[in-house]
Amino acid sequence: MLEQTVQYILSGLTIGSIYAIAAIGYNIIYNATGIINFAQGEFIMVGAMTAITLSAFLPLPLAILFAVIITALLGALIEICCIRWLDRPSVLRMIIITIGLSILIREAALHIWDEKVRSLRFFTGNEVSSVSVFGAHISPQVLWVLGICALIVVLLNVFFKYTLTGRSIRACSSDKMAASLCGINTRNMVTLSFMLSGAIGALAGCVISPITQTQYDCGTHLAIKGFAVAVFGGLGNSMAAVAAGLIVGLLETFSITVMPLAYTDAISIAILLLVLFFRPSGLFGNREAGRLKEF
Amino acid sequence: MKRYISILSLAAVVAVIQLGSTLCGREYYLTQLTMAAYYSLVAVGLCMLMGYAGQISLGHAAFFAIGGYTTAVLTTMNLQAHTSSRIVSLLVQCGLAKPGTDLYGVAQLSLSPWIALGGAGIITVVIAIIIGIPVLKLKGHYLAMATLGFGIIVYRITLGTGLFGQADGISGVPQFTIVPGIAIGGGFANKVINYYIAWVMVICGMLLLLNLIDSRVGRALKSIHGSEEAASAIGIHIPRYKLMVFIISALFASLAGVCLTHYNGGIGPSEAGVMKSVRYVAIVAVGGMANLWGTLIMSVLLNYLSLRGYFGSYDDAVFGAILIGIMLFAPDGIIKTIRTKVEARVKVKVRE
Amino acid sequence: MALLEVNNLSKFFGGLKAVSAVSFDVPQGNIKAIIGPNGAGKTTLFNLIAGSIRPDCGSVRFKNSSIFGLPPYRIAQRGILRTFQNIKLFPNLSVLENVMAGMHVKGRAGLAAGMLRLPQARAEEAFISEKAHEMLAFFNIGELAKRNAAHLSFGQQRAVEFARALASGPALLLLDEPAAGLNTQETAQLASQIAHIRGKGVTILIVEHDMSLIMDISDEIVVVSSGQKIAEGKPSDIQRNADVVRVYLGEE
Amino acid sequence: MKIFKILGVTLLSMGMAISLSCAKKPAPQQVVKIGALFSVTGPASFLGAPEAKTVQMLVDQINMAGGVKGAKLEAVIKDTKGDPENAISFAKQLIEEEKVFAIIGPSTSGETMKIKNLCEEAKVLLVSCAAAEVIVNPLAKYVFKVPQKDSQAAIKIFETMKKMGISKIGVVSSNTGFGNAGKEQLEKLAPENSITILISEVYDKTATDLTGVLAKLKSKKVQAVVNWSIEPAQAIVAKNMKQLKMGVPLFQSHGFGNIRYVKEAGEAGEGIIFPCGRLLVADLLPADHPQKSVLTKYKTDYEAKYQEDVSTFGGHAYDALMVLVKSMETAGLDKEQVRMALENLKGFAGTGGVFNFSADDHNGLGLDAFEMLTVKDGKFALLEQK
Amino acid sequence: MIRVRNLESGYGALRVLKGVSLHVDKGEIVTIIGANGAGKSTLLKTLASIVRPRSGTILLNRAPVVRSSAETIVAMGCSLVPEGRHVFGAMTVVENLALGAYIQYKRGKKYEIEEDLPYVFSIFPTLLARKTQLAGTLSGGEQQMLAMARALMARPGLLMLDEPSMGLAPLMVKELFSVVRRLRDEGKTILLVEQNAKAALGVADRGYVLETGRIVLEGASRELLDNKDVQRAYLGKEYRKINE
Repeated sequence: MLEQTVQYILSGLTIGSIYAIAAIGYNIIYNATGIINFAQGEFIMVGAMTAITLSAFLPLPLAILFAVIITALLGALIEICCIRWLDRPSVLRMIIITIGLSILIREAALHIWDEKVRSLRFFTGNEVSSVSVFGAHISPQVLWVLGICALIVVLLNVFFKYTLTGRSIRACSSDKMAASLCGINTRNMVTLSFMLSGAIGALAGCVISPITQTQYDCGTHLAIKGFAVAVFGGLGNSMAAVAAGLIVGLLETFSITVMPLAYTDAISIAILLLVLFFRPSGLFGNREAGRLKEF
Repeated sequence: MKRYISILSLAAVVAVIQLGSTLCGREYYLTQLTMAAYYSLVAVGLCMLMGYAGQISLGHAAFFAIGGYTTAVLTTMNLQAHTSSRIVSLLVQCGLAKPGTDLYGVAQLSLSPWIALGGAGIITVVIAIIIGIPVLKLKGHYLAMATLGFGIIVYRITLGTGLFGQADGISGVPQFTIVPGIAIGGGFANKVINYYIAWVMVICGMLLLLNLIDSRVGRALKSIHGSEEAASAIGIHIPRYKLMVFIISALFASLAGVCLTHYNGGIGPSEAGVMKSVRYVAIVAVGGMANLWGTLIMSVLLNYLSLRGYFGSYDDAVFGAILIGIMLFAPDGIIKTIRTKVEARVKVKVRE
Repeated sequence: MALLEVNNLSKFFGGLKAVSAVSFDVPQGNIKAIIGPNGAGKTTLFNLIAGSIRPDCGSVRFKNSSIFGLPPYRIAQRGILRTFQNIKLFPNLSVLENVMAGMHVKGRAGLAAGMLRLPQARAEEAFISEKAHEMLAFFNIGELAKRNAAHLSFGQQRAVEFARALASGPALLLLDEPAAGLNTQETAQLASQIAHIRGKGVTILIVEHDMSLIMDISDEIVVVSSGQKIAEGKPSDIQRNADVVRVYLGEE
Repeated sequence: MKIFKILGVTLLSMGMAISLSCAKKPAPQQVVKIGALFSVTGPASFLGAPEAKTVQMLVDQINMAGGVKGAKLEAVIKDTKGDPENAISFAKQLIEEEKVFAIIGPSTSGETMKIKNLCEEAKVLLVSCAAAEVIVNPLAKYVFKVPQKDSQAAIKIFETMKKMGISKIGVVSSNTGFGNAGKEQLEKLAPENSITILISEVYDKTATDLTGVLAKLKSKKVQAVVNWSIEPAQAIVAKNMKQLKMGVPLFQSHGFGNIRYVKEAGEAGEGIIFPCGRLLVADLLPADHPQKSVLTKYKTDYEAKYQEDVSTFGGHAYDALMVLVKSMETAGLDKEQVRMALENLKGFAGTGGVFNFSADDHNGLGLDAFEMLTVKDGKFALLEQK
Repeated sequence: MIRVRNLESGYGALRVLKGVSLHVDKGEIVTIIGANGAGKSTLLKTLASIVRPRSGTILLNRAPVVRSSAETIVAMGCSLVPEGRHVFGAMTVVENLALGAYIQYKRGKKYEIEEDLPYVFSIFPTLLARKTQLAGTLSGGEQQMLAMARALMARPGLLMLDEPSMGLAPLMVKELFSVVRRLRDEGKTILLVEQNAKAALGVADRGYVLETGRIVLEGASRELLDNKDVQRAYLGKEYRKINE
């Protein structure tokens, strides 16, 4: 019984941390621009696909590094072409633009790669290796996912708290006018945040690819879940997104014990909606703190 | 009279296209035009909600599916085994259930599509109210998320439930006889009739919506879009009107779902998919948001081309590109932008 | 008897007293002004009466029945209409439609009537449209009827907003800084318009910082500072009031 | 008034479009059009893409060799994206507009069921590439299918299990048409094969991690797991089972028929047992096997042309087209004659097996169409029965 | 320091500034006074390039800056403390100050920043005590001080203050103006916008009176303080008939 519970918890944490990374990507861009970038899922897909292609002739770490860089550049390209020059676009317009981008990237990926499922090599071990934790068994790749998720969170915190650039991005999200009055080029900070979320997406894509495999349309599912988790935690709050992601992951795994698996998605989204109806600011979005902290 | 000129000319166009295609022996164009017409019904309904009342819905395909699946389930249910039940015999007596045989000679006793239509209407309204009341309180991204979520839930339910045929959907939906001789669906022979049924519905729908936007309620809806604060300051009860327009657009989608399901003889879960919802939003955006005519024209055009497979495997890519292009360069919709450009040029020439 | 009675009205934001225990009356047919320096709470007070902010305690009575805590649309239905400091027209409607929308509470045509253009709805529509044209003529902007409201000059927008607020024939009109952004000549025009409106028997409560306008048109003035009423009286008294002078010009 | 103008323009352009297409010359007579509906893109693209490629390749080959009865073949391939409504629209287009001789495809059962009645009414032959039994049961005069039956795959699996002494199993399947149909057959046929299904779970086709549900199976102490799905979940199930150290054999459906999946599963794929047509083990067949030459040729041609591994799905398209061509060769270019010929086609060796159609059997494959395969050293191998 | 000619500016259909000309010389404190809505804040925002002017010229240290971005203006040594403070509420006091020194970091002047920090703390001792507190939790007056301190961290040649006394308790206002005086004594150039006319004119060398987007009066502070028109601008005394 204990063994099974631990197994569920680990399984839930794996799924949850994948959602959490996707949600963090949303939050970075949302904080800098107030935009929800529906193409976030595609960053994950493009990152993984690029890494898989590159890994054919590059060592794995280098392939991942280049994939991260390329995806970050893609993020910058998107921002420069489609976001930067718009004059105070409405929310509706931005939602539609980013949805369009997501469709376009996905279809481009279909024609660049093809419809086949691919996956990156396992970072350590292979398909059958597993690590035993309290009698439950998990793939070492799961540890990589959890580790990199944690690492991303820690690094982001350090970046936003202690570096000048990180602080500048935070300043832009907190008060754009005041930020530019401090001499910060707010537009470049927005581009930077797109690059950052592209890079994080790509890294996430690479680390989960051995477990989940990658296909041209795998981004959509992750994008929807990531968005839901970001809203669930309270838009803009990355730490809350991690917590919300893990909660959703655990919820989904444990819902298997009582409900048919086919409804997992419907259940988790229904719960998210209920949260949204009763706490529109999200699970951890405190209204008082929200006023103080648009971040 | 003046206000009906556009509607009358639409009717004329519809008739001319039919006559032209029949004369040329190319009646098969009507098939896709019929399907496009039903999808357009969803689009103009959504246009009312998004363009005029300013409430985004990323889950409108769900209402289409609710209509389609309701009628599909009810009319394909074989009551033959329950003939002894009192309700069933009562239905037969009232003419609401008809015995017959299917294509393979199996005896069928199926409910009349009229019951299905009524059922679909009621279910749609009930669901629209249940969903609409909490959802319409939300704004911006939260509203988008909530409607998207609703769409996904409906999609998952159609995909996961045996009653709805799971991934295969439901097929073998009978035709919908409106009056003897006029039926939605049926074989290849009914092409022209189906074409006219669909377009009469679109024309009626357009007429109702065009009337609505010029009425007191329509103005209230537009005011809400313009400024919620000012709208409530002139005495408009915002939640009530938002819900009203949500129900109307849901009903349009649901009706289209019922009709298209009968026309196609079946429905599959892809009709409830997120991509479909996004497509409807795309069409409304391309049409120019608060522009019923623009939405109708773009919807017929794009759906027609797409249903004929002109875009091949680039279908979704074309929609994505159109979405981005329009939103970046012509957020007022393609027709309005072209018109303003042309008018500006004409003005310059006149001045010269 | 007073049309509007405000008693001990208070509003707190967190720990901050935005409005504390303000009381005053607006007699029928009068023009009453609320003035005060920036951040004194006059806009909050205004919004409390209009219903866009829910008051914490006190009472607001209109025509002898309480409107305390009602949502804005209910207050509008009772006959209190307002304008906005930064003009909130419906940019997606024409000028005429803006004014017609203002008569929402006067109409009763429902959804079905509108969609089917039933005779009753058509008659109502004709009536409303005629009234709206009258309203536009009253403000000398009849020729703008077909124009899109978003494309007007600032002064014209102000006039349309007035027409919209007045279209339904309110008993009390709340004006939120109507002279903001107007030049001297336009302000003068505004003054005569307000006088004109009063001539139609509409009671007016106005929040404004253009002193010259206020002194000219109002019957009585309430001065607020730091959320409290510090003076109330006729314009000439207010100008002489030491407290008021101190609040406005600052202490040395 | 502007609306009026716009409508005028639309009217004009539509009229022009119609008259332009009216002017199009009718196609030369010696061309036989074969309609093909495949979901080349979309969620079922792993079926549709190889199918479309196969048809294109075969049609080219046949035309190079002089066509069928002196007529050239033309494949009109439409991408349905897996949406039934597209399938319906395209089917009508193919029937009425292109006046196709026959239709092959669609790739999925849902789509096939939507157009089954259409083809029946229009008297156009439909040779489906989808697996579900309902396609040919109830029997429609003009509707055939070439993939092996799910029920036979299930029976094959159960037979193997009995030999291995397994009686208590767990079933997982994906929420696709393929998964649902398989699950249904397994549950239906288990009792008569004295197999007990302890637990049956359906997962989403986009699922990324199945350790949760497999842990549930593990706790029920099943003796074997049957997974009935299509990629990518097939590899995930295999990996997760190994990671959980479940230590029971994994049976897959005939959907596992692509060496890519084995590569995906890597070491976890070792020992998977599944029923399949012989396409994947063509080189292991004895030289005198009736399918040997067909399979080897198709396999080498396809792999040479497209630089990718052949899959059983592409094989379905091969069978669909070739049974048609075979019937046309015997019966000529009359639709009704070809239909009769197809019903009487016997002993035709395709990729899926040896087809013996009849008036009651529009599938034409028997239990012997399946071979039990397993994975050994990253390759398919015939299962050695103890 | 800064020279403005015929500046016109506004938002959308609204014209707020209708041809404003003024200048501030080095080492001067100049104040702009006027009633609410006269266009004082718009003027400062236009000078800081937050609002784009429609026409007119702005010369900052003799260089035209009409098309420059807000960042460039800051880099050229002209900092604005906006109305309503606009501190970064979710950041600590120190983080706010560090961001104020953003362009100093960009110039690589780490050493100067280390000097500046104690300097601003010496001007605003309360901030030192609240160094690690989140700016959003400070009182209004403390936030105003933080906003000023933040602007000072950029070592601006010209400091523009927009209504620093707004919404503050009288004691706080007094303290603030003593800071302004101190800055003047240290030789800073300051452009001060205030509605508290007496206090503003008390510290300023010269003043302008802005009314409905136009400068209606200018002169030395002493003269303005005694001017009747100043009182009229505020209290509407001796209202003249406009229609005449």
